Amino acid sequence: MTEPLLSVRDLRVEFPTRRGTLTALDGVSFDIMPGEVLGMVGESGAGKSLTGAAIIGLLEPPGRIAGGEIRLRGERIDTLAPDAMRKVRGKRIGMVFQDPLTSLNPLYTVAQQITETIRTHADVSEAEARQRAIALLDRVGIPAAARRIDDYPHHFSGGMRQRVVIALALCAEPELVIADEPTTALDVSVQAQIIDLIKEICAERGAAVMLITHDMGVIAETADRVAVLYAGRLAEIGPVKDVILNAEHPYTRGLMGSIPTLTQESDRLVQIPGAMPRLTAIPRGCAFNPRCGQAFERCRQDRPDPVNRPGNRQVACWLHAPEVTHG
Amino acid sequence: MNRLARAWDSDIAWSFRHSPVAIVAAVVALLIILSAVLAPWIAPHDPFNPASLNLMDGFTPPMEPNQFTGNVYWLGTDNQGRDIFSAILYGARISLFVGFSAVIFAMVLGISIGLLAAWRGGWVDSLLMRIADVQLSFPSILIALLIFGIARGVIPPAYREEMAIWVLIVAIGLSDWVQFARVVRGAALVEKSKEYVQAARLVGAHPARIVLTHILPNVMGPVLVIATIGLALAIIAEATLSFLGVGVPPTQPSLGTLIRIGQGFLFSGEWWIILFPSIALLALALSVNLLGDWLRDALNPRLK
Amino acid sequence: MIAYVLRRIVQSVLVMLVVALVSFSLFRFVGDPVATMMGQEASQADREALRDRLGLNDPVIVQFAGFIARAAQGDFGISYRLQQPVMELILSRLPATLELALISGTLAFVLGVGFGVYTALNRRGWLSGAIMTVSLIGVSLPTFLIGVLLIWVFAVELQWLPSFGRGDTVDVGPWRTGLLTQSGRASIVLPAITLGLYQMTLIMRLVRAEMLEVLRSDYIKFARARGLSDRAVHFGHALKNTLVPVITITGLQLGSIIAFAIITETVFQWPGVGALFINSVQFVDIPVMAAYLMLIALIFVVINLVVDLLYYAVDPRLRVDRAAARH
Amino acid sequence: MTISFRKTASRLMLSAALVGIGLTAASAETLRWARVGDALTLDPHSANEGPTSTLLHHIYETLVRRNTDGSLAPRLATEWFIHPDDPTVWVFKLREGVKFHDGADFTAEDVVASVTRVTSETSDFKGLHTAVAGAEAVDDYTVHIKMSGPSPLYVQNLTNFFIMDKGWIEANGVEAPQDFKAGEEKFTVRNTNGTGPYTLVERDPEVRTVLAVNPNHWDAAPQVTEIIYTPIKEAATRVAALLSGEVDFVQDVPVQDIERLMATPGIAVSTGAENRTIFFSYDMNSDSLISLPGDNPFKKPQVREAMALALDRDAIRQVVMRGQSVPGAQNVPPFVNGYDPALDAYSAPDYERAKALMAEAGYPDGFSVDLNCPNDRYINDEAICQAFVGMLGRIGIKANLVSQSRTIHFPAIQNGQVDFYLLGWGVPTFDSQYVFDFLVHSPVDGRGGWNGSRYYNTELDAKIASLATETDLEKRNATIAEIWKTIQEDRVFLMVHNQLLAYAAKDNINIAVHPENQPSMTTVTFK
Repeated sequence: MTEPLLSVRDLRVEFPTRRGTLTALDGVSFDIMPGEVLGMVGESGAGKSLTGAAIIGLLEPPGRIAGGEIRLRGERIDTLAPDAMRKVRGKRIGMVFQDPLTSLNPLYTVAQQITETIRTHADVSEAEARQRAIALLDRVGIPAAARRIDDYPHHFSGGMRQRVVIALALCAEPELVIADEPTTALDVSVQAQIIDLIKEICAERGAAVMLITHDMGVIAETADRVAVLYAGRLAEIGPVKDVILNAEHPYTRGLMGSIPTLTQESDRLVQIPGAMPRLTAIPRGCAFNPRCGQAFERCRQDRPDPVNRPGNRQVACWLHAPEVTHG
Repeated sequence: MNRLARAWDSDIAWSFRHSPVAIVAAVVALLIILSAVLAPWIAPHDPFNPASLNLMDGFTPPMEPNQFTGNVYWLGTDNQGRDIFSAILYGARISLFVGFSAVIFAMVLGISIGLLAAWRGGWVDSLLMRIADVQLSFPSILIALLIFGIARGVIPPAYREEMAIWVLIVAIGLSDWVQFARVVRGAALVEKSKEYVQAARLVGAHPARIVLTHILPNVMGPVLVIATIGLALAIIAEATLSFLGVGVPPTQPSLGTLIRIGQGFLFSGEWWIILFPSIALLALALSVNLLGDWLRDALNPRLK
Repeated sequence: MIAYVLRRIVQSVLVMLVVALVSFSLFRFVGDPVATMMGQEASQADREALRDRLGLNDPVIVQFAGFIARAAQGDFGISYRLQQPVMELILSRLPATLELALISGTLAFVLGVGFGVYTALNRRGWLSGAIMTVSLIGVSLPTFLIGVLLIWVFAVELQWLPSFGRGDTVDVGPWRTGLLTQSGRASIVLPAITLGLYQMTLIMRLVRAEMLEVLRSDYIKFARARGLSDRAVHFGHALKNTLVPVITITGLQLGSIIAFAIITETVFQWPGVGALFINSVQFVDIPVMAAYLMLIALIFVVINLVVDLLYYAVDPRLRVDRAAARH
Repeated sequence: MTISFRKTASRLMLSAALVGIGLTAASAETLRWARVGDALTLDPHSANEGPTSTLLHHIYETLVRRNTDGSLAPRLATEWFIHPDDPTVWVFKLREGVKFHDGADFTAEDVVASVTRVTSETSDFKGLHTAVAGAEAVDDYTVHIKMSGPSPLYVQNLTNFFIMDKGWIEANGVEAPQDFKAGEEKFTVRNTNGTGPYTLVERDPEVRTVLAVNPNHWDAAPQVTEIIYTPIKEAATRVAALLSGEVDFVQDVPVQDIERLMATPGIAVSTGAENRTIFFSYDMNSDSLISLPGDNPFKKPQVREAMALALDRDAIRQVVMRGQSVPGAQNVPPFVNGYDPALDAYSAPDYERAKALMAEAGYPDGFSVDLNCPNDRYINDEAICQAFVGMLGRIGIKANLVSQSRTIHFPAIQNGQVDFYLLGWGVPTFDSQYVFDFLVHSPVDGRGGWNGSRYYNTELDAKIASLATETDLEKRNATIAEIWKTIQEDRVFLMVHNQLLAYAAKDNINIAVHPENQPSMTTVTFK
C-alpha cells in the first residue's frame, strides 16, 4: 500500500467562546492518496470548510487545532512554524474558494496576481512567470489568454473568474488541491464545467483533490472516495460507489435522498426530520441520535467511534459496532 | 426578570462585562452625566445666578481661603467669583444638553433623509446625496458660523440669550447629519433588497411600517455608534465655537466657555480655572469616545 | 467620461453660486463695517455717505450680482480693513495656509495610516490599545486648547520651538515659503501638530476599521492560501484595498483642514487665509469674507473633483460602472 | 516671475544702512515690538484708528505732538497761534531744514497739500477738520489755516494730522485717500514718504513691518535703530512670545498676566493711565424700553441713583482689573480739561439704601432689562458687565447680558437700539468739549452722535455749543464746570473707571506708557 499524501488523525478544532470552548471538529481522521479525489460532504456547519482551513493552516482566530495531527507525505504540517507553513500553502496544497467574485483582489490584474504567486514559489523572472501564467490560463480555458491576462477580475464572468482562481491555485503545481464548494456561487450551467476542469487538470498533474461540497450529486460524479461529516464528526468514509449504493450510517442514507435533485441546491435534507444541532448543543451520545430513526439506548449514552468496515470503509455508528454485528 | 437575565446574557452585555475600558468609561460618563443632571441638588452654589456671586470671591485658589472674604472652595473660583466645582456641574449640564440635543437633531434629520433617499431612489436620492456631499466637504465650523450669522440677524436681541443654546444645537446638528444619512441610506438599500422586505412589500405592507419594523431596527447599531462619537464631537464643537466667540452667553457658561475663560489665565498662575473644566471635558469626551469605540467593535459581529 | 466631468463641473459651479449667495446674504448680520472703518468722531452723515460709497445701501441681491460680475473677472474689490485688493491679499496668504494644511495633512495621513495599519494588524496588542486610547485624547480636547498647551510647553517652558508666526520666509516666484529656512521649518511644527492631530485620529480609525474589514475578505484569505508572504498580503493586497475609501475621505477632509486652520492660525498667529478670515469677520470686511467663502467653495469643488478622478484611477472597477453606480 | 529673495535683499540693504549709522550711533539696536493688531494701512489719512496712527508716527510727522501730560509740543511746526487780526485763522510757523525720506524739502506747500488731502471726501480724519475753510502758504515756512468760525481749540485736533510731500502726492496720483468704490489700491497703502525718524524697509500686512532709523532726521538720533513690528492677536500667544524671548516689547498686556510678567526675571512691566474712561449709560428719555416694553425705569432718578449705589467699583478694580484701573465718578480722564476731583469722588456701594430707592421709585421687586456690552473692545469689557449684572441682581434688577462684537455694539448705540450699555470714551483733544459734543449734546446739528442715553437738555445744548467759539478760556472753563455739574446731578453716565495701560518689555528696555497708547520708539532707551 502506498503512503498517503495527506493523513489526518484525530483532528480536533476548538473555538474558545464566552460560553466555553466549542469543539467544531472532533476526532476526524482520514487519508488522501496521491492523485485521489476525496469528496467531503455534510450540511452547512458540519465542519467541512473548517477541515480544509485546518489542513492549510488558515483557521480564523480564535479557532485552533486542539488535538490530532495532520501529515503531508508523512511530515507533520499542523505544527509547522508560520514561515514554513507558508511554503506549504500554494506550493504543496492549493486551495479554491467558494466565491470567485470575491476571491480575486479587484485592484490587481489577473496577470499581477498570478505572476506574484508564481514568483513567490519559484525563482523565475517576471517574463517567465508571465509566460507560465498565460499557459496556465490557456489550460484552464480562458480564451485569448495572452490578451485577457491583463484584464481586471471584474472584466470576467463568474465562471471565467473561477477558472482564474483554479489557475491561481494550481500555478505552483501543488500535490493537493482543496476545493471548498467551488461551484456553489456559480450558475448551474457552468457548475459541471468547473468540476470537470478541476478533476481533469488535477488528474493531468497528478494532484489529489479534496472536494468540499454539500452536493451529493457532484460527489457521485467526481470523487473516488467520500467522507461524510456530521456536527464536526466523521460519520462515514469509503469509496464513493459503495457509500452511495450501500450507505451504512443512517445519516448518509438520508443524505443520499438528495441525489435525485442533483444540480439543485439543497442544503436541507428533507428526508431527515429536524436539523443538525448547533455546536453549543451537541447531544450526548451519537450526535445524530435525535434525528435517527434507528437510534437505541446506547446511541443516547455513548459516542460511537469510527470503526473499520470491509471494503476500505469506516463508519461511526452503534448499528455497526463490533458487538452489535457479532453478537 | 427573564428579560433582564436575557439582556445580561446578551452578546453586548457580555462584551461589556469583559471590557475594563468600556466599564471605566461608562462609569465616568455616567458619573458626569448624573452629576450634571443633579447639579441643582448637589452643587454647593448656583453659578448661573449672578446675584448670588460675590465678585470679591474671584480667583480663590482651590482649598484655600479667599484673601478678602475667607470663603473656601474645593476647586477654587473663576474671575467672577463663581465656584469652579459648581460651574463645572452646571457647565456640563449645558454641554451635555447641547451635545445630546444636537446629536438627536442630527440623527432624526439624517435618518429621515437617509431613509427617504434609499426608499425613493431616483432623482430624490441623487439630489439628497449631492446635498450630503456638499455638506460633508463644506467645513462644519463654517456652517456653524454661518448659522450663527443668520440667527443673530433673525432673532431679536431680547431672546438671544435664551436662543443661543438652541442656535448652537441647530448649528452643530446641521453640520453632523450627513454621517447618519449615509449610513442609514446604505444599510436601508441593503435591507430593502432583502427577501423579507421584498416580501413585505409584496403583501402590501405600508412603507412606513416596513421602515419602522424591518429597516430601522437593522440600522440602529451603526447609528448608535455614530451617535456616540457624534456626542463627543458635539461637545467639543460647542467648546470650539465658544472659543470663536459664538457660544453660549458668559453668564451661563458651558464647559467650553469655562475653558475659553480659563485660557486667559493660563500664564497668570490661576491654573485651576482652566485645569478643572478641561479635565472634566476630557473625561467626558474621552469616556464617550471610548464607549463609542467599544460599541463599534461590539456591534460588529465579524470583529469578535 | 468627459461628459461626466463636465456635468460635475456644472454642478460644482452651481454649488459655488449657492454657497456664495447664502453667505453673502448673511454678511449684513455680522455687523456694520462702517462702525469699524471710521473714527469715533465721524458724523452720522459721514457714515451714511460711506455706506453709500460702499454700496451697502443697495439690496443684497444687487450687491451680490455686482460681486459675482466682478468676481468673474477676478476682481474681488478692495479690503475695507487693509485697503488692498482682496485677490492679492488672499493669494499672498494662501501659501501659508496651504503649506500648513499640506504639512499637517501629510503628517496626519502618514501617521494615521501607519498607526491604523499597526493597530489593525496587532488588534489585541497592548501598544495598539495604548495608541487607540491616547489618540482619542486628541479628539477629546478642543483644538485651541491643544495649541495653547503646546505653546506653553514647547515655546515658553522648553523654548525649543517658536510660539508664533512663520519665521523667515523666502519668495520663490509668487510663492512665499517658510519651508526653505531653518526658522520657517521650526515654526511650522507646533501649528502642524495642532492642526493634524484631529485628522490623524480620524484617519487612523478609518484605516483600522477598513483594514480589519479587508483582512477578513475572501481575496485576502485566498492570497494567504496561495502562500504569499504576510508582507505581500498586508501591504500589497490589504493596504491598497484599504486605501481606496481612505483616500476619498482624506481628500474630502482636506477642505475641513483648511477650515480648522482658522483656529490654529489664530492661536499661532499664522499668517494664512484662516486668520485673515477671522480678522475680517471681526472687522466686517465683506469683500474679504466673500472672497474667502468663494475660495473655500472652490477648494471644495476642486477637491471633490480630484477625489472622484483619483478614485477612478485607483479603482479599476469604476472605470466600467462608475456612471451606473452614481446615478 | 523671477525668483526673488526679498527678505535677504532687504536684510543686506539694512545691514548696509546699519554699518553707515554705526559711525554715528553708539550701537545698533533692534526692537521687536508686538501688539494685538497691525496698522490697517500706511496711508496717513485713511484710517483714524489707534494702531495705525501709532505706527505712522514713526514714519510721518505731525505739526504738533502731545506730551504725555497732555500738553502740546512743537514738531514740524515750531510755533502756532491764532492770527491776532482774525480769530478764524490759525498761523503755523514751520521747522526749517527738514527733508522727506526721498530727499525733498519740507515746505509750507506740503502742509497745504496735506490739509487739502485730509479734508477730502474719502479722508477718515475729516471729522476733525470740519471747521477748516482752506489753507494758504504765506511763505515757505508759514501756513495760514482759515476756519469757518473762531476755533480756539482746533490745534488740539492736529496731533494725528500727518504731513505728506506735495510733489510725491502728485507724482503718484494720491491726492485723495483710499476710495473703496474705485476698487483699486492706492500707492500710499504700502508706500511711504514722510519726514519721520524711521523709514519703511519691509511691509507685510499683519505679518511684520520693518522700519530702519532715518539718518537724516532733524531730531536727535534714537537708540532704537531697527523696529520689527509684529501683530499677535491671541493674548496668550503674545505673552508666550515675550516669555520665550521672541519679542522684546509687548504693548497690549492682559491685566491678569502683569503679575506673572513682573515676577519673570528679565522682564519689566510699566503701567500708566490711559486716556479712556469706561462707563455705563442708559436710555433716560424714552417712555418705553426695547427690552421692557411699556416702561422705562431709567427715567426715575431714584433708579439711576440706586444703580450707582449698587456699583462696587473697588471690587471691579480689585478682581476684574487686577488693580489696573482708576475708579471714578466723573466720565473724563484726569488729565483732560474740565476734570474735577470733587466730582470724580465716588461712594462705597450701599445695597440697603439702593433697595430703598428702588422701592421709592416703585420697583420694590426690581425689573428686567437687557445690558448690551462689547466683548472685543476694552480691557475685560465683558467681565465688567458680568460683574455689574451680579451687583444689580442684589437690588432686584435682572440684567440680561447681551455681549457682542464692537461691530454690532457700536452701530446699535449710534442708532439708538440699546436700552442700557457699556461704552468707553477717549478724549484725543484733551478737552471736555469733546465729551459733551459726542455724548451729551442732543443728537442735532451734527452733534450727539454717541448720545445713547437720549439725554435731551436744550439749556445744556446751548452751553455746549458756546464752547466751540468761546475764546476767553476762563469763561469757557466755568461753562465746562457748569455742564459737568448738571451731568453729574442728572446721572447721565454711570462711570466705572479709567483704564490703565500696561507695557511689558525686556528689563533692559526703558519705555514709558503713553496716555493715548501711542508709544514712540524714539523715546526708548536701553540700560
